[in-house]
Amino acid sequence: MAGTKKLRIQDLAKIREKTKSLMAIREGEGRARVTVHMGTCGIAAGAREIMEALLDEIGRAKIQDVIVTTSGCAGLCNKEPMATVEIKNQPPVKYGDLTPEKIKKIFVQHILGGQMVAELVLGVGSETMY
Amino acid sequence: MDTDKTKVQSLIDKHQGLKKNLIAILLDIQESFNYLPPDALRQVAKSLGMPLIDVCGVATFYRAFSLTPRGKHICLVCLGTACHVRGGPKILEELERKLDVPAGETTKDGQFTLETVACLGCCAIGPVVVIDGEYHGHATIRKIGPILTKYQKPQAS
Amino acid sequence: MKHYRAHLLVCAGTGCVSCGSFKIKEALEKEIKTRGLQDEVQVVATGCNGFCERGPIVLVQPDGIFYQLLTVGDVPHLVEEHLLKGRPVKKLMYVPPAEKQPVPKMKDIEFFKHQRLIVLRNRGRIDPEKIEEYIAFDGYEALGKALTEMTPAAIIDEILFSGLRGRGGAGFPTGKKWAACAKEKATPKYLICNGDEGDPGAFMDRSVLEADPHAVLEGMVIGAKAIGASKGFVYIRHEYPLALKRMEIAITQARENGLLGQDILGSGFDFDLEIVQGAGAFVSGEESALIASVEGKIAMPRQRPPYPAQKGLWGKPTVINNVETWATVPNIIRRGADWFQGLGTETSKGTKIFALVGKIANTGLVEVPMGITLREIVYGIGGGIPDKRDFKAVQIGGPSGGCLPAKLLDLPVDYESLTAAGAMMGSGGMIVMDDKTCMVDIAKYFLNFLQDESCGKCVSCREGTQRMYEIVKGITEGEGKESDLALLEELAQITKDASMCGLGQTAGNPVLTTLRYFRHEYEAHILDKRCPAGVCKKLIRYVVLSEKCTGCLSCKKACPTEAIKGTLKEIHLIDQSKCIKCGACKEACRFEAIEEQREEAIQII
Amino acid sequence: MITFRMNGLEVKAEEGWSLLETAKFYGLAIPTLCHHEGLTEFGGCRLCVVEIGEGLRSKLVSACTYPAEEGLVVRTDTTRVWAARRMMIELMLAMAPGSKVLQDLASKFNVTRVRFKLRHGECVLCGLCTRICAEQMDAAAIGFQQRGHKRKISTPFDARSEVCRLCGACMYICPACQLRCQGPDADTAICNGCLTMEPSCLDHYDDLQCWMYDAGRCGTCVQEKKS
Repeated sequence: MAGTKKLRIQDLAKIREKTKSLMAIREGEGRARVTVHMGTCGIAAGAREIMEALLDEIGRAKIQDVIVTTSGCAGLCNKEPMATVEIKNQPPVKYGDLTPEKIKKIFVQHILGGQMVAELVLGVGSETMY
Repeated sequence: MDTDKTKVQSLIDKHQGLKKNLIAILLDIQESFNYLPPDALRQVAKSLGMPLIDVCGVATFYRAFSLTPRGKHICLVCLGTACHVRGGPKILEELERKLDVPAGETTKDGQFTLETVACLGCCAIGPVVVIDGEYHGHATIRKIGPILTKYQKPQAS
Repeated sequence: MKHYRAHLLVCAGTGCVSCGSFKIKEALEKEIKTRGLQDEVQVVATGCNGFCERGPIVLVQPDGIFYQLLTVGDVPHLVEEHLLKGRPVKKLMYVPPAEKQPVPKMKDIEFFKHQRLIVLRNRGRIDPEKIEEYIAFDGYEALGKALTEMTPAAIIDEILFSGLRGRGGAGFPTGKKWAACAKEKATPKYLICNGDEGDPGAFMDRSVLEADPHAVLEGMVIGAKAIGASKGFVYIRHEYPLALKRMEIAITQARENGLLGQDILGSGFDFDLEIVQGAGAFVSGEESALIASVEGKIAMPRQRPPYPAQKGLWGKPTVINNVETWATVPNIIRRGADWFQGLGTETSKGTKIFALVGKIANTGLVEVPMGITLREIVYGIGGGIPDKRDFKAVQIGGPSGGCLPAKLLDLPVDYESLTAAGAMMGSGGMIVMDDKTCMVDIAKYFLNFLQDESCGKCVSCREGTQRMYEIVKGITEGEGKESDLALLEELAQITKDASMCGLGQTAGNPVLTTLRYFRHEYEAHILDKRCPAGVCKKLIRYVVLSEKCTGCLSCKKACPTEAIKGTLKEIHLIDQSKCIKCGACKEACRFEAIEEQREEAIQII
Repeated sequence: MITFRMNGLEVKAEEGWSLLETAKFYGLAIPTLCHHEGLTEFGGCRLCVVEIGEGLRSKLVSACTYPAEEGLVVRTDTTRVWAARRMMIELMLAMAPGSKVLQDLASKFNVTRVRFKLRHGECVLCGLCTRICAEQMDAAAIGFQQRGHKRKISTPFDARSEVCRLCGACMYICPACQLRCQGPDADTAICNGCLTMEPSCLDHYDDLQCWMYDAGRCGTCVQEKKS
């Protein structure tokens, strides 16, 4: 909430900047999309912690045009928890055996930096959810 | 019946006793008393310094106002065009039969006032019956009986 | 505000609310909490999505999955499957008529695909009760531009050049109206937003006020700057409690943020808004009547000239525009008149919102570019007529609009062509009718509406509508004479000619267009005493079709007058002397064994 | 001064004059019913409609409420105007067949039949009584109630008014109360009984002197003799 302060023209732009990225998700578009696999197996393996760590990281970085979604079991239950990272106009990349630390690394290096974290990759260009 | 004069006065004061707020004042009185008691209209005319006949003119012109006490439950039947083509008139007839009053009137036991409205803007679920603000969409003749019983029961016990 | 991985946008327009969308929202919030997802998923109540037929609606972003016809019972499954396991729930998705496969994404649904959202750009996307969400989607950018970079004359020029015409019905160029008011010397000047949407079957103003109140508000402040007004009024009918509430919240927030009141955005410009509640009178939508109503008087129209732009509210120059018009203004200022010019047809620019209702598969609100054909709206977006019935007519422009037949389906929708066809743009209500709709009955319906809603001042309008109703009612009851049609035509024409205000001047339209395109139906009622659509009670009777009747007793139980005879497993019979033609039996019959028969059949028996 | 054209004639009107006032000043007859000098204009009876503008954009407006405007083109007696006036008379007669004022208007405008069911309501809602009560008698005891087809003139709550002084001004001014006309037959709406049955010029000349060769076509001074 902008509070009860009288706005000036430059304040409008600030509010817009601040909220726009938070709202980008409602347009269904962003620079990257992370799918955390949340089948029963995934959750059992700790997918919830991965999700929390990821959202935490996104919040801290204040980079908010990253879309986080979930999907069901990907069929590779022994590699859970897993996540798929899709950067705009690039094939999706699947990561497995994640931990909160690993997802943080992926966030910084792949999502923000654009370099995939090769040692954690399970596969590239696999099927997408849609 | 005596009307609560202080209550009426407070509603007039809420709108600064200005003539231009007559409709707003009457809407508030209607809301508080469920109708416009003659004494309240007299008081409004006096406070706003305008002829009683003009106040009555406004009170009878607009559909939101009623000069007679209304029932415990207000039953609104939408007769907008969309509801009309989907069979709204048949629903109204059924309600008139079930409640035994013509549209615009209140049942003898004072339980229901049956009113029609030109459009509620929720044409997608027409025909629509609204009782005490609760919407009953896709109304059919057969649904009317059960809907009414829902409102009749608590009073009976 | 914080970052969530998913937003559940619950439609909270009146249509969905009346289907229980707030209960859905509560259930969602509860379920999300039980599942511990409250920090990951946000539930937002938005304005009307327009697809009211399918309410309650929930849109899941960023996936763009569109869920419809939800019940509270669906919620746990939805949360578990979609939000927890990431598997969109197929059975809650929209399945187009005549198809089997659901369409998961909103943007792929035919209803949404062909629309062009400008006025409704924020519908189903922002929480209308949060000003910062409006600002996030470029809200108040136009206001900033208008207050700091543009002169009043430049604003008026921009609107004039854009070609924007009043969306309330008559289609008067908005820029001209503003210019006329701006050049008046008297002060103070006033602005009014006309939100007295009285047309039965039209609810676009309600939807705009509910979904994006700040857009209306922003448009008004820009207009105020253009004409030099210091005070404005938003007139909203009391039948729209949700719109009233959202507007009130918007005004409070705007005031708190210095977007209303003194020294707006530090530009030195002062302007404030007040809400006025309507009390239920169709005629108060007419601008001079609206002014009377804002002044607290009977909504009785008066002679124009002087026009409100010269002498309006309390005798001062006043600009009145409709909700949709005001909401269009910020878009034009923000994106420029050239951009707006590029949309629509030669004489009708931009987009228009239509309420698509009646016998149509996809009931709802649609915003489309001017010039689109009726066929594209009815069949493309609307999905055609349900139950495999035939299209008969579409009634456009409210009670005083007209009914257009199937042969005009390829008519482009703009101000001029509609008027030429005998209808009018009006506020944009489109009521679709199938072959089970009787056009004489429709004319009767509108006349009944008009005779009640006429203010009663002009003899032509008050008596004209009453007498037309009387004659048409006689026709539907089998008492019509051949001479009635000529008299109706004469009376309708003179009612239009001789009345003072817009209501009377268009009151003859329902009669004139039905006579023009559906004269044969009138003739069937008058000459053959028969209602071809099987609607007019006095001209039909209900009969049991013996080959279809299974003797299940349902109709017998449903009949309120005990007019149906028969025992279990025997063909039932309707005693015509007791039948009151309420139609309960037909509704109760599961075998389509009860039918309305036209009078001609009765005579044969 | 405002200059405009009325029936082809260039006329000048004072600022603030209505079309009716201007017409009167120039001696052009426009029929009225709800108009009364000394009372505010109402514009409800629509008898005084005149046609303004030309071609497709021409329209009918009530002369009593429409202000004189620079450059306006006004025609007071066109086919369209007459059709409207006749219909107004027919509609009002069906409401109050007993009014002599209306019966006379019917005669004058050659309205010879009423095609609507008679109501015998005896009030045409012209509002003269409410205006004289409020504006001249300063009482405001009666007024319009309801709207549309339910509209009526009444006192508050339909009871005896507390401010009415029984001055009778309302009855004095009423076009239906004051002069009654029974007509030759109770079931006929129009009696056409009180006509001046001959062209008025015959009082002075043996021969018809009207420059319109077909006497009575214009309808302003004569009607065909009935019997």
